[in-house]
Amino acid sequence: MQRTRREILLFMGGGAAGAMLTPAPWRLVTDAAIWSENWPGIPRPARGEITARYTNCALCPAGCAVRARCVAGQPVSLAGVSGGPLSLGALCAFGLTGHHLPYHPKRLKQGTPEEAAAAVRGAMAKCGPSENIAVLDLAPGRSASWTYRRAMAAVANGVYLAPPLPLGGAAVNLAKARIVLSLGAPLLDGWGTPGNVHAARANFRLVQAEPWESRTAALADEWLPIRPGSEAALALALTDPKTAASAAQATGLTEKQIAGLANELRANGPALVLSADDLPEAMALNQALGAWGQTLAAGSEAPLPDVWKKAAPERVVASVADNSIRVLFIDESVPGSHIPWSAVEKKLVRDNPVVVAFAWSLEGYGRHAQFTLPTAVYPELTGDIPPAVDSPAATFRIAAPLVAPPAGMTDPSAFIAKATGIDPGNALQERADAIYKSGQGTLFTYADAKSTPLKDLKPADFWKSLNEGGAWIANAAVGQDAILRGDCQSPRGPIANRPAGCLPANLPHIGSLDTAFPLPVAFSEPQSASLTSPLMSKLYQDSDLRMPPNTAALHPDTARASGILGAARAVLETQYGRCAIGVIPDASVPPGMLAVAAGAEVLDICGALTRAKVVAA
Amino acid sequence: MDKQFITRGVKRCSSGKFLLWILPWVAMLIFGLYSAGLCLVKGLNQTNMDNRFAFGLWIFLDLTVIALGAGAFFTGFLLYILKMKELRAVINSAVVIGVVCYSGAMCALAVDVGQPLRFWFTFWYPNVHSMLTEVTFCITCYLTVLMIEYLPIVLKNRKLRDVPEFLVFEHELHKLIYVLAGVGTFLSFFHQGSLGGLYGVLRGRPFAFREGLAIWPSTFFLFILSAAAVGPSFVLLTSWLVQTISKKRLVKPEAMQMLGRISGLLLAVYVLLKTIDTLVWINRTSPGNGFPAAQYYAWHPFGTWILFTEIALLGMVPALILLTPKLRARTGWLVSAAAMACCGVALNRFVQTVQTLAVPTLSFDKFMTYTPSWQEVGTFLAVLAYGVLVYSFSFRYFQLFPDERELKLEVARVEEEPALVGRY
Amino acid sequence: MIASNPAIQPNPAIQPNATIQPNTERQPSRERKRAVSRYGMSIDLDRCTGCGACMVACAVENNIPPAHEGATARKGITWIRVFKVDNGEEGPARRSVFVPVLCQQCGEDTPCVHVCPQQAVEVDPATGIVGQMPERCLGCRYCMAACPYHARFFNWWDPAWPAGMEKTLNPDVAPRMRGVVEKCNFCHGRWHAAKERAAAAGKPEIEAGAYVPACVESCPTGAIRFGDLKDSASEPAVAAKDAHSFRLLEKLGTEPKIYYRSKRDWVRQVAAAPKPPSGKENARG
Amino acid sequence: MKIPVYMPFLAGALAALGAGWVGFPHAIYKSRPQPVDFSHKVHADKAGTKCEDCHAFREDGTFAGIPSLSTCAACHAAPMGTTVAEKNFIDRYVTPNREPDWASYAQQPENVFFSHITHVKLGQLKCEQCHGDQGASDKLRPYQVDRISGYSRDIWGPTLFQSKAAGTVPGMKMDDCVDCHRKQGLSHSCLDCHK
Repeated sequence: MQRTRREILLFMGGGAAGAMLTPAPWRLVTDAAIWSENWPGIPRPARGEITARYTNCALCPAGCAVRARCVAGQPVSLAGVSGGPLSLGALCAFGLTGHHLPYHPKRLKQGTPEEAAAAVRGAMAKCGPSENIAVLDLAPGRSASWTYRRAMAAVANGVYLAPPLPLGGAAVNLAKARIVLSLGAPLLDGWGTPGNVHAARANFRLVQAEPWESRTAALADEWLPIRPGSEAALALALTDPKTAASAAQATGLTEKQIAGLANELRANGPALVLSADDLPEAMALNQALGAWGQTLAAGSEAPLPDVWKKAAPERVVASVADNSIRVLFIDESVPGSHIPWSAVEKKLVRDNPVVVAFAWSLEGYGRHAQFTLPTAVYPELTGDIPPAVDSPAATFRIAAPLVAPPAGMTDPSAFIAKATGIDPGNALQERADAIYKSGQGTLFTYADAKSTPLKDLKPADFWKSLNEGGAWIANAAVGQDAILRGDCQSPRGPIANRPAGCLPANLPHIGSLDTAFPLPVAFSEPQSASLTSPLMSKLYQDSDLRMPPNTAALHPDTARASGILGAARAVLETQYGRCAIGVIPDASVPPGMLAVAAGAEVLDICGALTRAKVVAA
Repeated sequence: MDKQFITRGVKRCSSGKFLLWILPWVAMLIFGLYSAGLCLVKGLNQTNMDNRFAFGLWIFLDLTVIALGAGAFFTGFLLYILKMKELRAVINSAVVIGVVCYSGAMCALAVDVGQPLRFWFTFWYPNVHSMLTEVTFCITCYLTVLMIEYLPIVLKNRKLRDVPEFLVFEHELHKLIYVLAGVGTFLSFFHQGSLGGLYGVLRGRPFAFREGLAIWPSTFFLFILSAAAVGPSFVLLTSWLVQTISKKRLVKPEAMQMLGRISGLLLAVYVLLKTIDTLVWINRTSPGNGFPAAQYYAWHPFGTWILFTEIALLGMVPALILLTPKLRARTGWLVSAAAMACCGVALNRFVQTVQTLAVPTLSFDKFMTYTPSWQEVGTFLAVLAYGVLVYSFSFRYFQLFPDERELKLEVARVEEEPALVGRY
Repeated sequence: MIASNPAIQPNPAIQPNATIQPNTERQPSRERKRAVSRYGMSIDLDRCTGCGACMVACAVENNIPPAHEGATARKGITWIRVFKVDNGEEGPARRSVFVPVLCQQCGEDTPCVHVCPQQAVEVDPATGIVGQMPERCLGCRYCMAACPYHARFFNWWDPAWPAGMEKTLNPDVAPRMRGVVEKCNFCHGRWHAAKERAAAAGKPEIEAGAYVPACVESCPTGAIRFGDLKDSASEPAVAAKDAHSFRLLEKLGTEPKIYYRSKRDWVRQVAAAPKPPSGKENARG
Repeated sequence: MKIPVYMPFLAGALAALGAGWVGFPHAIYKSRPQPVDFSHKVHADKAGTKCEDCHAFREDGTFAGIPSLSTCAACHAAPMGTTVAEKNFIDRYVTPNREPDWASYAQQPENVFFSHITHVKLGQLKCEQCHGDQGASDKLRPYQVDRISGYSRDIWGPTLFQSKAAGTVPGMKMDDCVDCHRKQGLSHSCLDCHK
């Protein structure tokens, strides 16, 4: 007994000693260490030929020029195109990560187009005379938009709905501005075309009137910390000195300050006034300052094919009668301004209306529509980009796909055209030909950073280079064939009788102080209802540089007053509804207001300059 | 039923009682191993450490136990090199403490690193300029030395003695003991120092950065001294604990007091040097890097009280107690002074590890705090339980206190003299 | 044009490295080390709008995964991180500035290099770039404790991308594994690519402007400029001499190669202050 | 009868030695055949092709590595010759236009940056100096990969673990690269070759 045990021990001992003299243990140790460098789950980046491809960013009307670094055709990183005429080489954080969107975990992958089509047919058939068939186009000014307008013109009581154009369709010429008064407009944080704004920034003095120190305020030449919600009053006082006293009351500035600012605006012109939501008072001030024709001009679109001219007029949702829409198409395939669902919903007929949303995720109107049909998303989709608010000249830029969309995606304009029995044709090419016929303007190609007058080009080359990354830019501020945007570009027309299309009608902004909803809302991040790249979490989770969607930053005192001190979540409530939000205590936000990062949920219940309250979740 | 393993002539509690004693510790160990396992399998995201608190509870633990384990080398040094015969009474116990502390620290480190599979890189591609390399090498070597020192204690076990080869081997080992003590002392001096250097060299962390001799910052020497000072204290403390728990006389009071005296002596020197170092740091080093030392203590809760507690309350006071023969002679004073000394060093290690990382460096930094996750605490407890268990078994089956038998007889003799009884 | 090789003959005589004769026209490394560039950066704080473009561009370029759901501002990986710093005042007197902080590429007695126990960190004498070797890293995090700028980041989780998104990874940068430290290396993958392009053109060295990190390229306002500090004409070299320029924690004497610049006095004062202006923490971001 | 006390010890030692030196080197690798029975020799001799005719550089100087099917199909659109291998190749890959999943003997780990153009054009190195007389091989030996680390066996080079078939292939371990770079005085930093 004793002996055998000892023998076993000896045998094992010998084994151990022997093993030490073989390569086995050492190799195993080495291999284990190497294995730890590439153990399961760590992806290996694909290799292949590295090429550069060019396109235009379709994530907002700025439509910045994009150079994509592709490995075996797959874009792995995006960058601006240095020398690009409009975006001047700049790309924002959203644009830099645009190539991730097709792989967003929340992407919508399939829908039921046939059933949707059937439902639409049925509804259109029993559509009464007082009822409407409508398209809600969140990014108006695209060629697709014109297809919708033609489609709506083709059917009886078709209505084309679009969010109000920024500045009522006017275009800003920042290069001419010498002094800019921004009433809470995020001029340096996502407004207009970043590259263009930052290039012009050197040449104008920036006065930011805003209750809290936003990114723009932090870099403004002068920051006027006015009381929350007093932007309109300030604008009014600057237009009409008689109201200065009440304005001083409202804003917390001294009358002297206001007078000084008024003089400055008049003396150091050309001046420009911008506001977070298009305040009529701000537009009035612009007129009073003679901004029209100087820093403000009528916005314009690229020329159209004549056959497109038969199109439904552009209307805002507010202008449609309540409970009148039986069939509603919503195109949110590209990010655009968000119209609160509450505002849309009350326009639908009571007995089962058909709402078809074209979206790439379920985060937007898909939450409310009966049918949500998946669409391609930038950089998969093909389409042109609506005019940028800070581009006085008409432009035509195509977002050419960098990757092929997955199977089963719906093309909104094809779907709507089919439903209304018009022929969409190849809208983009027809538009390009129309532009070519107009014969004016220049084409800028990104690959070689060359601009060529249109007349030196063959139509085929024009079309080709537009698709390989290029931009057409009209010569004159308003090309003779260019289409004027909005209906309110008359230089001297009084604000009062501007048609509904020009008023910021998506949500009436606060007038008198509303005690039920004491807290004015300011948007701390670029407003967008649509999803962004998962990598944006670097900005709001791996760091707290920005705020995640659907959160509000507020002063600890405000939190205490609202009884949510120390809470991480709360409920935001406005006259339009309520939604859950995250809460960030931040002493840099003055007491008595909310700095909100918008997401679809928040935008459903509040626009810029609405009032809200926060209550415990 | 384990009688045949227990050393002749000493009395140990029944197996049942012993089982009862170890049960809770085993439970703690299992829980700890589970949490450690989580950290190894799922990664360090299981801890509450973060990019700012790159070090946390575990590093504090390592530094502390290694300081306390210093008793092993230092007692050995005093006994074998300086020939202080009285210390033979505790040397075995000291060795066990050393083994426990060092192996425990090693295990904690193995969990603490992000890629344990690459543990051998430090030996294969060592960066000789790094204090951590020095620490790793010395600790590993010294742990081996301790194991060799521990071996004879194990081999002396009543049962193992039956194997003649073992007895011979044990005897041979014993001849080596002086060499081992020497080597051990040398290695210990280095890694205790390097552990101090670990923080002293961080020129990016003005709170910890110290100037010094040649490549060694002052903390290098302070750590050696403080470790040498509390080592004996901890040995004293454990011996007392064992005596109280096992209700036996194990060590002669003379030996205890001698430990106390040595400890007090070194502690006094340490406190003196530490004070000088602190003054130099406050008035020269820190301002030199652009950091008025006052700011470090402007962050609640790390006020100047921490400095006072560390140096005066838990440094000077125990030193004085231990240096006063009258107080030293009273077990109560002796033991509590030793305990204070140990706490003082623990606090010093805490300040070095945690406060260093908590105070901001950039002017727009935040002051940050951190609370360990249960997984971290669990791993900490595992090391503790492991220590207790190893010691308990060693105490039960090996002869940790050579004087025990003699003292036992003595007790038997003085049974009818109540005066002597109750002193322990 | 590619140098063409002779036809391959079966050549059993070839032994590893045997046929390589030391190349005479190339100097020994010590010479080269002296003749090299020290890349640096200048950041104009008066231009930074805190948009975060640099942070995402960096993550895209260097295969840094999206934040793990458990990640926070303290456990995240952001090789370049923009901090919002204010003057400590409340209300109207409050002023803020955005400060992008990345590895400052310390050139002198680099704090993180000599602490690494296994030579996973080093300063490249050729470029002055402080390199971190994830595959050599043990994950002891000693270097993180050593870095005064908190510019080093630990992989608390294994990297993970949403399904399909791994197709967008950059082949020039190897993804890191859990349990190792990583940091900004001036987009070393781009340096490799530039080097290879130069080689294809028959040049041993990169010429100025051919190599630019992602954050520099992506900054919409051109606040971040990059170049060779040894070339006195380069933007950082010029900025370094600017009276309004400063470096973070200059007094530590680690010779960082990132120069910040602001015409606003309070910004320079806050940056130079030994601690936040008010006792309380004043950074958000 | 009494066996000497050290016998079991010896037995154990011998067993371990045997397993470690003979068994292990086989056990650690798993091998798979190449998809196509390809002969460099034939292509070099008959077709007189040079390495870079198939293993080409792209315009930007990056190395294309193993040629894609299109390169092969340029000549092998239809069977050339009547060998079985030829027929299989055409039927399995060319006709269905399916890329063969070649295994690269010289595949370096993901974290290695290696620029062929730098070595070939600036360094004036010949292919054989690193790849050995691969170009003269008459058939493709099976691709052997380390089960644990996932490295190709060839990377280890002329060590105990070198595959016999590898002939004169020198190692492609880091040490092998570093040796040469040292000789050339070209060793600067890890990041020269790591990414």
